[in-house]
Amino acid sequence: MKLEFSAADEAFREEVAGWMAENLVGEFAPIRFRGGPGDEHMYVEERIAWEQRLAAGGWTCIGWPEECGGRGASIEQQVIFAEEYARAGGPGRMGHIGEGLTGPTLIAFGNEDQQARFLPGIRAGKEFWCQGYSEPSAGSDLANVKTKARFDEERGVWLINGQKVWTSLAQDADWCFVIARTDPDSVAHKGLGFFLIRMDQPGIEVRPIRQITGTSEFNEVFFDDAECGAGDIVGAPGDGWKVAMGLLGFERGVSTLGQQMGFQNELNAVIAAAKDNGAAADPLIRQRIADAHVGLKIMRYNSLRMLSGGGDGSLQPEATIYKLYWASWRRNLGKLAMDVLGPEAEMLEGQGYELGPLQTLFLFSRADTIYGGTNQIQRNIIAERALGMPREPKGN
Amino acid sequence: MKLEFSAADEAFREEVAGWMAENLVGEFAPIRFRGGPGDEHMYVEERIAWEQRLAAGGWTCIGWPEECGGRGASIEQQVIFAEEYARAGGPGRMGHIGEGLTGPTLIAFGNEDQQARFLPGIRAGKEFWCQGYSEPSAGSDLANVKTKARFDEERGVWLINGQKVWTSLAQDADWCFVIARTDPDSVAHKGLGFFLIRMDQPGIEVRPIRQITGTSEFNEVFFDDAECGAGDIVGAPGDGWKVAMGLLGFERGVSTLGQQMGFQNELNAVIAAAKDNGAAADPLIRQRIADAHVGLKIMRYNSLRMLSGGGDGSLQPEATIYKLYWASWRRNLGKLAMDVLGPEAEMLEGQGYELGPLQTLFLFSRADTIYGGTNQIQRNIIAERALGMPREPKGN
Amino acid sequence: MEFAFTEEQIMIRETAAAFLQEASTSAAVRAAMDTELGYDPELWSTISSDMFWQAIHLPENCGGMGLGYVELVATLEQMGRYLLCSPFFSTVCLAANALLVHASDEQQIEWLSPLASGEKTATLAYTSRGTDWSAESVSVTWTPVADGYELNGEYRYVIDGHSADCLILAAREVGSTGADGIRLFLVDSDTEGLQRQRLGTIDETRKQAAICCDSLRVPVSAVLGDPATEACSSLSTVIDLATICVAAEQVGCSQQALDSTIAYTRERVQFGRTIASYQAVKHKAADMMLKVEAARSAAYYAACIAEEALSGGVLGQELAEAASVAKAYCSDAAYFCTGTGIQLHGGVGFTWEYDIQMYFKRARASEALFGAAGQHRERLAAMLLDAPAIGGAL
Amino acid sequence: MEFAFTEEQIMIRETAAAFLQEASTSAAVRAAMDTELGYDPELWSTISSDMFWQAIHLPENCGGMGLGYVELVATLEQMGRYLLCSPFFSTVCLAANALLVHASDEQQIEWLSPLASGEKTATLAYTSRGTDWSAESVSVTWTPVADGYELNGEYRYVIDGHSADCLILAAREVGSTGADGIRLFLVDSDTEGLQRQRLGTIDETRKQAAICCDSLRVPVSAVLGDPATEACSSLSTVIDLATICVAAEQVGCSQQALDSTIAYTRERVQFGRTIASYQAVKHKAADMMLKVEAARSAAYYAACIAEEALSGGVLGQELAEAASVAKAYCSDAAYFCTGTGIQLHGGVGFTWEYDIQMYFKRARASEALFGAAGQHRERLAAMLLDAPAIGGAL
Repeated sequence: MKLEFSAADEAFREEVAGWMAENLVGEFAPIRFRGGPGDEHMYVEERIAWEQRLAAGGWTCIGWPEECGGRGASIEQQVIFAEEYARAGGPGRMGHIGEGLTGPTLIAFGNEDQQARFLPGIRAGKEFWCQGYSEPSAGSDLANVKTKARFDEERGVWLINGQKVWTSLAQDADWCFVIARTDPDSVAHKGLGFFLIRMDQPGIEVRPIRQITGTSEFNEVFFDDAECGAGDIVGAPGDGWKVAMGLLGFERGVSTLGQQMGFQNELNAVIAAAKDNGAAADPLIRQRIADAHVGLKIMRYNSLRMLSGGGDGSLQPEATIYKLYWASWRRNLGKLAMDVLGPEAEMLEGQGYELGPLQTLFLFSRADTIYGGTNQIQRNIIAERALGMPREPKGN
Repeated sequence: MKLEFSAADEAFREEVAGWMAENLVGEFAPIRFRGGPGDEHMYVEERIAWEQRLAAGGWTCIGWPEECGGRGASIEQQVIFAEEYARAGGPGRMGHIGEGLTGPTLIAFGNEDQQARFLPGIRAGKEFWCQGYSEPSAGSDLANVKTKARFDEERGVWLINGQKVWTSLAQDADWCFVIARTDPDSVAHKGLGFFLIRMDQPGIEVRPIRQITGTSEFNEVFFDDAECGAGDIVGAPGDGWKVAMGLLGFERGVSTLGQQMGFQNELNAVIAAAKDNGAAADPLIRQRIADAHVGLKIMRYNSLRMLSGGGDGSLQPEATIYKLYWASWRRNLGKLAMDVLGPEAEMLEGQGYELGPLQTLFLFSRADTIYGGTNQIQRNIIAERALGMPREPKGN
Repeated sequence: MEFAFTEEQIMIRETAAAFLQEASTSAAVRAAMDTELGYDPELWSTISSDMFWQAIHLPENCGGMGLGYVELVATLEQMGRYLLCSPFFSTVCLAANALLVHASDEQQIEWLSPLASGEKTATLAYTSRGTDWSAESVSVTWTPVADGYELNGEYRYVIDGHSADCLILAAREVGSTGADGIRLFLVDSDTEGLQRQRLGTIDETRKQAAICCDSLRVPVSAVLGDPATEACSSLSTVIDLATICVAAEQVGCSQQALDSTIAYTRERVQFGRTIASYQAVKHKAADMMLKVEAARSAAYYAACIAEEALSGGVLGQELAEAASVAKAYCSDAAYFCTGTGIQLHGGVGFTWEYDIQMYFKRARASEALFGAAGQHRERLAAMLLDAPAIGGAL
Repeated sequence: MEFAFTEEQIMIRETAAAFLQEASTSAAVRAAMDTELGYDPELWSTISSDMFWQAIHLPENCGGMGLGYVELVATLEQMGRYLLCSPFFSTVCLAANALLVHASDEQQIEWLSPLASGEKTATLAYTSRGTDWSAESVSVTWTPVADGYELNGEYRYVIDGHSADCLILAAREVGSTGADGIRLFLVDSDTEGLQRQRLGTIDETRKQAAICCDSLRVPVSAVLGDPATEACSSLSTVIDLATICVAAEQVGCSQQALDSTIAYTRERVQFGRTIASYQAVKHKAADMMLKVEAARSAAYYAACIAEEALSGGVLGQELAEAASVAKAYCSDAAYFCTGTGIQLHGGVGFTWEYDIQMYFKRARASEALFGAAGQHRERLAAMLLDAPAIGGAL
């Protein structure tokens, strides 16, 4: 065990920090610390411009292999980049789905043509992606996909029909990857395909979902004979589940440390508020702030263990706790933020339903324990996969 | 709604309090506040003598009808008696199973002969009872009884074979009521009988179970061709489940207010300890003591609602919360007691494994959330019976 | 001893429930909360003219029905359950209670009557910025001037303060501290020297305002009760009475969160089963029900005590304790039940479209009103630990 | 950066686990805890002669193996997992650490060697009755006398204080307060003027004692380090180092509670299914695992920091923080896991016969050692809120 990074890694850290300090200024100053969870709908144009600034600096897709346009950065370097990016207040990445999900999926499962057509746009910060996984009746039960894909021999394209939901950034995305049923008689995770679909076409309608926060970053996406080119299916028809599960695997630990730096920014804001209004003298608040600090420190140690684990990048059983852990932690932080603010927690600044950052944290954190697998589903996963307890019986 | 008791009831309260003050002295002084949960094995002889003193004063079985030897006391009077009994530090009742369970069962389901033979001994504080419900494989799954009863035509008696567990006071009881399978081919709640069995016979062996507290109030009871007279089955063979369920119904709300007075005594002891050692100045302890106070007050209000509910004595859906509520409350109180005591909480006085009252409270309260239906079973009951949610599927 | 509703009380509760289910639908609530006023004046009229709720616990000589606090609380529980947007709480539970507790008989007749009839709305202003909700926190000051008083200072968190027709203002003599020097003044809200501003709030179903008194002149006749009598203790009673009303609303809010969640989980199918069939969901629901029922017991008990306090009964001494017990428990219960409600709704739980988020926000907002749960526990701790014990008085 | 065990560390942990599974069985623990001594001297000998655990992190010039704190913590985790009854914690984690941190080189060679070889046991006494576990809480006093010092006062909660061969006594100059005047003294436990009494404890797997110094005379040579050097800061370091060891034991205790509970629930059938198949049980088990893994991360991280602190590394500055983070979390985790373990065992969970109750008692006892979780959180809060922020240092 050693906790220090190497001298080379520390130099890399300085490089990242220096670049961020030089670039996240001027026109980009307003987007510092913006565009994160609960705030993803904000400053879209500026964040697109920022994405291209990143690309110009060589800071997009750094974990991709060099032959795909990346830097082939080590895990340590990816961690360092994520940390310094968040520490500097780097805005929520418009390209994170392309960089973190589409790209790795295509690199692993796509053909050369797909890699050649899609990777450069992602790398350049010019093409943005959204994901079409969940459906109204396929939430926790992800395999219960009802969206259908039918190959139209005449026109030589796939026609997609159905509805996806909880699609963030759908209004601003150029492309969407979609799981759809290629075999209409199939059930569960069989007979699915993984499709790459252009958003700007008549067969697609995006309807924003207004959230508890009053804002909309999630959307419903309706497919009504939406077209998908014959060459834009990843893998074969029927391989969709395999590709999709591989993709979920890419949501590995590296980004978690950047995420945690965002959490640290939030905790710092709570601490600042407590010092400011005197709540820092309240013994009960002090306990809870310390508890949040303990929880976040340990979240980091957990991630370091996860990242240092299996050299093949496979997830250790203990990695199953991560989602439940952070989602519960952040939900508690949201409540703590409100209790620190006291009666002022209720008050909105300005006209309209405009929440402050801590208020957004409070309300949006109630979604954290739901999306990406509810706390209940996470506990099932821990019990069944990590502890080997009997699986939950399915109904008929 | 009215919270006051009538003038007559208040006079009754004074009568009870006066009698307790006059009688729970002298030889009985050492048993004040003793013999409660976690302490039931203590001072058995003295508590038997006390039972007979109560009987002489007409204070046993006050809720029984007058024709059965009781006072036919109203719900209010029973509540008042329970409260004043506990407030005065009345010891754990040796006769509580006979008075609260056997008696009402025989009055409801027994024949005249059984009533004539068994009620007077209970009323007089001379015959004591224990209960044989749970078995090693019939804990939460109470109907999974394996103990068998076979009628021996020759000798004209039932022969009982099997094992009961968690039987409190079995060493000191004269009689035990037992559920046993009269139809060896039956399963679940069918084919059971309800038997009244004399403890002092060769076919019965009592083995104390040493508990987390180091003491033993629960026992295993082994039946090896134990005899039960032909006239000592309540109801017909096969009626056992009906009788048993009726009996559980007798564990109604009246005794809860006395139980709560015992809890108040415990909370008072915790408060006294906190004042004594300075923990009362600790803001975190103050919150928890206040929370315990809130919880106990509301427990009382809940019981008052329960008792004021259906005039027919039937349980309202909201009564299903009672066990989960009090058991969880007392478990929390036990932990609070230890935290109030600080490092001294760990220290035993004297030689041997002799726990102080708050230490006993702490350890024994871990059993509260298990016996009589675990918290998990209680939540099933609330969800299924009160909220009408789907039943838990059984295995095969 | 009978800790259960009478048949008349059951009827009042059921009538309220039936009326509000029709009148305070999700659409009606959303429409009302979007207005600057914050409620539908027509519905407010109907409530007074058809339901007589404003009059429930007010004396008959002031146009009231002379019923008890239990009837009031039973009605408030239903208002909380259906998120009724109305100035009922401010008018009846704050202003009318202040008049009941501290005004002279003549003032009561003059000032309570238009409240009882629904003709006027009113509220009580006493808090300023900060976390202290006690009577002693009053910071707006009065100084004697010719023919009356001059008030200066700023109130905050004043419920319906932007819309109320009349304001009862708590102020303290300049230079006084603690419980000393506090008086209550009744003024029309259009009096010169008053500036009122609605404050945006996360929970839009109940509006709050800031009120600034800038050399506000009020006549001697505006003082509630005898101008020489200290009002701190009365104000404290009024706060406790209002606190119990909030607790009752929280019970209704918790109950509805439970009911709507159960209904949703019975419909929602995942992995081929309704999610209501999963033990994880059932056990959360069971915990919700436990809290709902316990909260209800606490609120009803406190209502009985409030009734005693208003009628001079001996149990009225328990008012502060009963109010804090109820508020501490019901606040936590409502937050738990509405938050768990969102969780068990899954994805739709955090959409604007579903109502559970409105209940969650209401729970969070009402938690802060009149002191958070922790503050009420500390108040109880002071009673239990710093003074001769009340522990034995179970 | 590599936050994972090396292969050698894994081997040390596995060897410890395998040894203890055989040597520290339930029967062995029960036999040892029933003795006045509190451990099996034969097993203690085996540990030193065959396993060399006492020597793990001690310097090679004192007969140690010169390994790191991570290796020590990995071993302690297994001791906690198997409830090993032994004077290891007192001898190595308290006394040897005190010598490492504050004794002169010569003293280390003289006094550490018999500890490293297992020839002698030792402990540290510094606490008196009360809840304060900080270095500044020292209340036993020293006064200079001819050729040395006289100590007076009473220690309490001294781990293995009744059986240790040597005692390191923390005392303060008569009249001093706070961090001033504290010195550490090493004495043989049979020195005149010492009275030692074992205290009965709920957790019988680790013994505690009271030690009374009644005009205890010690020579100048008994003072650790330079007699003129204040020892408060060193004592504080020793306490933090020991605190991390307790946290490591708590991880093992939690892990075993989880493992034995899972095993039981897989066997126990109710309503025709193993209780492991019920979601209520599964979700509790999942919560236990979450806490076990998080606790483990906290303890391992703190071990790395301890290693830095002992070797003078820059991250050693984090010692106090890392110790408090680990103890706050691991205490709560162990209490939760063992308590939930009892619950999921059902009826047998509260019998003396099953081991889960011993783990529960151990968790409760170790929670109090070196400060309860709330005290460590308050200590962290002071760092976060009362001083320049450490928050940014994630």
